[in-house]
Amino acid sequence: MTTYAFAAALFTLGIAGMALLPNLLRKLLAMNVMQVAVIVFFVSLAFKDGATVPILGQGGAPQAAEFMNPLPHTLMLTAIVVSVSTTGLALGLLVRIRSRFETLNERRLLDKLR
Amino acid sequence: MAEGHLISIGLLAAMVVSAACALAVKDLLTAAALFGAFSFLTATWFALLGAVDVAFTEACVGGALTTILFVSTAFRTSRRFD
Amino acid sequence: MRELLPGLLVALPLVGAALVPLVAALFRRTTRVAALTLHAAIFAAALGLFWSAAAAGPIRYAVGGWPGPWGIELWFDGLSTLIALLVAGMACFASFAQTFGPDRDRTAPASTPLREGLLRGALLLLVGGLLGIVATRDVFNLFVFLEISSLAAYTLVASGGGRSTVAAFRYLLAGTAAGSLYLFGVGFLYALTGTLNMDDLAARLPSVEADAALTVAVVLIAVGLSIKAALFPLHGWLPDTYVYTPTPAAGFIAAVMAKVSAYALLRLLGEVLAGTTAGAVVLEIMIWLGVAGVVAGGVLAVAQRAVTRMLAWSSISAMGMILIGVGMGSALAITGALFHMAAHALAKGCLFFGAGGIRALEDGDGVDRWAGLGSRAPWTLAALTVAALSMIGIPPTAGFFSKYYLLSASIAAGGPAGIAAFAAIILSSLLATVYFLRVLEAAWFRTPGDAPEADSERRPPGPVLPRPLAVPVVGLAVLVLLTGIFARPFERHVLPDWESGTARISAEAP
Amino acid sequence: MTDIVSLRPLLAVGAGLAVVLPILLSGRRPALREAWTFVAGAVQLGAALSMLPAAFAGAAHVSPALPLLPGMPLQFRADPLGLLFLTLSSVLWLATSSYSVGYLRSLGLKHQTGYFAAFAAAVAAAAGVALAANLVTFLICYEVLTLATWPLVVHKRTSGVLGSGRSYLAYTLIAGQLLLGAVVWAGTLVPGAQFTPGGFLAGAASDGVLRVLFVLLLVGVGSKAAVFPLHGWLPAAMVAPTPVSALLHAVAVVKAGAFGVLRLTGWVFGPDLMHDLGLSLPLAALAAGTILMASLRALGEDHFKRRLAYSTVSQLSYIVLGGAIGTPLALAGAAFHIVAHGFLKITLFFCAGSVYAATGREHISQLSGLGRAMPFTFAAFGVGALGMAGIPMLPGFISKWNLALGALDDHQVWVVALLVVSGLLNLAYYLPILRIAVFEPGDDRRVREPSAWLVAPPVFAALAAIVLGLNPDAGARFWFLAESAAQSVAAHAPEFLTGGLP
Amino acid sequence: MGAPRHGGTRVRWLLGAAAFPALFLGLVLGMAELPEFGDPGSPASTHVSPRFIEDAAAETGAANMVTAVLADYRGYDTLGETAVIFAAGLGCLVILAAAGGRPNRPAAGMSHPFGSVILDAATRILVPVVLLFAVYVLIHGHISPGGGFQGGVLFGSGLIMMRLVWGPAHAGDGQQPEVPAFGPSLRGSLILACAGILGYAGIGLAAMAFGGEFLNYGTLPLGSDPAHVRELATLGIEAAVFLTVAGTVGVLFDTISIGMRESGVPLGSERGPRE
Repeated sequence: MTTYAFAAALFTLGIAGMALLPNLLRKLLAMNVMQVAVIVFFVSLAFKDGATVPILGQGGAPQAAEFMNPLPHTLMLTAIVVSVSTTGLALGLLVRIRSRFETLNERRLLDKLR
Repeated sequence: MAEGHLISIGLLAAMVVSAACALAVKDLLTAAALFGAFSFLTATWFALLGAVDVAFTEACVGGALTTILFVSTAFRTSRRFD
Repeated sequence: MRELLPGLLVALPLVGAALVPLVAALFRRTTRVAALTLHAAIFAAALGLFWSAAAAGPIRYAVGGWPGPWGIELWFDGLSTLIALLVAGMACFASFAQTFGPDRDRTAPASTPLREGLLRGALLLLVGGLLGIVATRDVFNLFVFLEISSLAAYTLVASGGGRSTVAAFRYLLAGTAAGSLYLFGVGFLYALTGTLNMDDLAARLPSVEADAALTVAVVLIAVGLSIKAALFPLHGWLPDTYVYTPTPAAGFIAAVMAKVSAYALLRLLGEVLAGTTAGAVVLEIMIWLGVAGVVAGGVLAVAQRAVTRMLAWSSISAMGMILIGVGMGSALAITGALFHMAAHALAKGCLFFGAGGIRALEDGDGVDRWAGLGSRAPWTLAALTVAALSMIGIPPTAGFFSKYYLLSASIAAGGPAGIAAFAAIILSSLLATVYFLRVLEAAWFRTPGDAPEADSERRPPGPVLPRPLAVPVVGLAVLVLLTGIFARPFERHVLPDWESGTARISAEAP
Repeated sequence: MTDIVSLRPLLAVGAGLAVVLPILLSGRRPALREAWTFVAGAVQLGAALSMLPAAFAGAAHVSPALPLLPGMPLQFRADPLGLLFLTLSSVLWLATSSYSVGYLRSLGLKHQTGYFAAFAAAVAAAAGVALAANLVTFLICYEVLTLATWPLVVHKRTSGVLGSGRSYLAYTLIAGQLLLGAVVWAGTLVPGAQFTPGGFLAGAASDGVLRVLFVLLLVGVGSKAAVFPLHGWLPAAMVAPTPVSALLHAVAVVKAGAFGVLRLTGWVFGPDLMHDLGLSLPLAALAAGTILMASLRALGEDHFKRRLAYSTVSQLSYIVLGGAIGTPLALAGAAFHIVAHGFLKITLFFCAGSVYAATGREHISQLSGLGRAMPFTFAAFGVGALGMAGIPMLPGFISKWNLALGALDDHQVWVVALLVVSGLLNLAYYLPILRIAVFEPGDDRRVREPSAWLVAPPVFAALAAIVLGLNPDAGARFWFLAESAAQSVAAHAPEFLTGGLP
Repeated sequence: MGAPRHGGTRVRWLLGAAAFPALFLGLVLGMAELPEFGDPGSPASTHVSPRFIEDAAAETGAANMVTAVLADYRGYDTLGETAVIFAAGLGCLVILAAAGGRPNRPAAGMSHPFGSVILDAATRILVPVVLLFAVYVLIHGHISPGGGFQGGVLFGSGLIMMRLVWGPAHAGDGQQPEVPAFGPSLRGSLILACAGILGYAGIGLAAMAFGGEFLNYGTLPLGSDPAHVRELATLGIEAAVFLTVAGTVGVLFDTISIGMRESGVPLGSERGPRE
């Protein structure tokens, strides 16, 4: 249960950072923390006591209890790639905004937009 | 590895602390570095939990690539958050 | 043929999204024809699927050969094929409009064959993402395609340069937060049931007793998708995004993006999670949020001076109406919601193509920019008038019938929510009357001369909209009229019969 | 009332609509454009007249049900009341079209193509309202009527005119949306919402709900019928060219509103349900208030057309009053008054238009001496004015007489007093116009009758009024239609109605 | 969720102080009822995943179950994933590189080589190893941890290392585009990325051509033993993913850090007009 709680803490930290931090780049960092939080949560679902890494060794026919659940791991590979893609695009946007408006502070940006 | 295992909790706590610091710090490069640390701590925790593939990916994709991109953005824009 | 179509529908957009930029990068020639044929092929696949789903019943397609909860399934019933048809159809118009490149739209950066190829690739990717959401029967797969469509949309929004980059970034933040909330909800559902397949979920959820966890899951999913569907309190990203997006992309995004998320909400809350108590409560709350959205959208639309921003707020009002229908859950309400989705997609797409084009060519977005356009381009303005009438809900157009269904559904639902919905829809039509007729009056009955600061020589003579935009505008207006005139056959044959179409709807529906 | 399934009702409604596109396309050839208008007018009148024999024999032509909404098809039914209104608007459309040709040519107004197209659409919508078989069809034609008349009202396109156009839209579209809500509500209470003589809502819901529904429906139709609180748009709409005012008052818009009130009281709620819910008296009082208020307001109005507008507001409330009383005689009188007011008011408007076309004067005080200069115009005006006051030998008298008898059947003696007072008021604001025009010395001699196109229609309308006055069943047997419509309603309201028909 | 209104910071912090603890508490309350961490009997461990564990090797011939699920059972997810990273590459190109992107401040450091002997020597040794390791990771994706994504990123980071140390090798004198010492130019990266997606979808469509569903490798005529066929096909799509990821990482780094533009003209030298 405590592992899940840490995931929830990271998630809340991320969402709070996104909403409250004034600088767009720091919002992006917070967004990444939020996405990592969800990944931590999924991976903690995959854990089985007394199970090993979900890669087949030389042993006999594999038993479900011996190995960890590979499905969340697969899902989280996708989630990590999604998070890096979004971050890459966002950084591209920020570079463009910075070169065009010379600031990444949200309030000053909104003033320039008005 | 019982759930209450010290290392797992310790790592999780370190992750939360590094994430919080990354968000709190004012300088972009320090933030990028702290975020890199946060990613690598997460990768270690994944490895601890047996998710080796995810750990591998998180290390090189989340840890290395994202940090490089953040640092290069720092060079493209300004080091201080305004 | 029936078993090839699902594969083609999801593969073609992704192949196109890679092919078109490749052709542009290698041969540096315009990719207009290639992109249009691809969109036509996708529309044909969607039409084929719609036809065979209507004729021979829903199609279950196990991608990769692995059926059921193990592999990922695609599911084409009346509902998903209808939305797929809407997306594919609007995509054809949007692709045609993309030739209204930056050379004509002074606000966007200069265009080169590579940039044009990339933008066409982004549109194909967006269509692929949306069709993926509509087709999938797997909740995690829905997340993946949600992200594809979102990333492609951020690109299209940001392609306007300058302010649209800021709007794109705020849309990115909102979209990613929505995606993560949704994923967190999926995590909860996976923890409780162990499966990601919607049918499997629907079967196993009633036996789950962990009510608190289930409620959290439902709330997370609902909030996530509501942000993407611009449901009222979570709509902050929409106005700037729709206003600053370049016209060809704005028409498409405004018409279908939010609706596909509304479809996902309907699929998940109306069907998969319908059995849970939390699901029913969230649907009830959604009605009230829809009501607030309808009213707020209308009031703020009246307050806007710029036409595109007014259209953006009227979209929020329309999404509120759709979600009222989804929230009520009765067969009549869902028919009304789907009918309104179709009518609004066509009309709003037409209006955005028109308003965006006029804003770009008359380089100004105020209502007075429309003064006197009626005399210069009667057919284009007649098309925009039909679309505006449909938004108000005047009889011959489709908007009237969708409002009729929603109104009768809200009376049938009764209770405080029903009465509030009824009043909100009536009020929103009144508000729509005010802000749309203001524009029409300027277009038809005001001469440019008495528009305050318009000096005539700055206004180029000749047609109001260039061909790449005029064709979608007129085409969509004709569709709005046809859907209106043939409303009953459209409702009986095209709209899915909600009861039989899907597993289960909330029990108390009349 | 047996139904004959035929396409004629569709033909009557479709004639106008079918012509809109050709008119728009033949913009550059005015002769062809007007030809289209007259063709449509002739077709609509022909269709109306062809359906009359069936109505006389007690049958009704019904169009096949076109699919529209679940349980509510788009259907047109030529029952006596509908035919009465349809025939009236067809006849007057022809008269107004010929008048418009002359009027627009003499004043050289721009945008004539749009004008004729909108005119055709408006009359087609009015025909739709007349023949609508259920509430939804009625609502659809009603909204199309509003939109079709909007371009006509703002024809001159100056900012002042646009302002009054906006007020016109504000009243009618807001009422339209409320009507939409009410129609949907009624549609869910009674699936189909088919107009049935004697009403179909009896017992459909609790009294409270029915009363709210009645108020919503009344506001919906009442705004077009210019009932007291909602009449503001009518005087403001006088900025439109005269033929449009004629259309608004006599041919389509306001008539559609009054017709709607009759449908509401006779065919949706029905007289006995109205009495059970205690709605008759308040409605009658509202109508009475409108009659008196509008007449007083007309007294003080110097603008010629605005005085006629207020007279219309008061005259229409006779129809509302008839509907409220609900006895067969009152209903027959009200139905006939649609026709009477149609012919008389269009005469007055044509005269006002001729005066404006010939002299450009719009105010009553400027009319001195015109009587002698334009004898035919003012002779027709005299007939119209007297008819309005209810002088015997003119149609106005017949409808007021029956209204009075109907009221007495229901022991409403105050109605008779009201009719007498309003008759006097009519004289009070019409006769001065004649006095100024005929007896006061005119200042210039050069004024002559305007072109034949502008003189013939008022004279024709005045003559028709006189003929109708003498024999209400002349021509299209309007009185028989009014009477059989009232009888069909009475047949379903047995006990409280004592008065029989003469 | 977008930027809060223009209100003072106090309002935003107050709002935050109330809403976010509530979010955290809600999540924790929900999590309390989830199956216990690591419980082998939890629904997740007993319902769908046992088949992946027990039959993955037999059905798909992949020792690494995660890669089996990634590439075969849920291959459609991975196609979507590849499309996501392709979308990011496309986006950065549109926003930064293709014609529109005229950064008017010279990029500090990144575009000029570091040029120190030690770094130069270290890079000469390290880069080949990294690139080789990347290919190894790709090839052994279905046996040991790793696969298309990890390989692609490693390959990309090898390229980035070169760009960092040696910088774009011969800075074009304005006319002919800068071509980095090794590795694709922007256009080359884009072509690489497109090729990856086309490869992946191509394999899927090939499966349809041979009568199976989309991405159903079993129908491909690559041999008799179905598990072996699926293993080869998995390698095929992993290679396709490798291409796309490598290409996109190249695009991301070039556009964001070096600010290379479509025409490859050295940036920062001319002052682009402010659009």
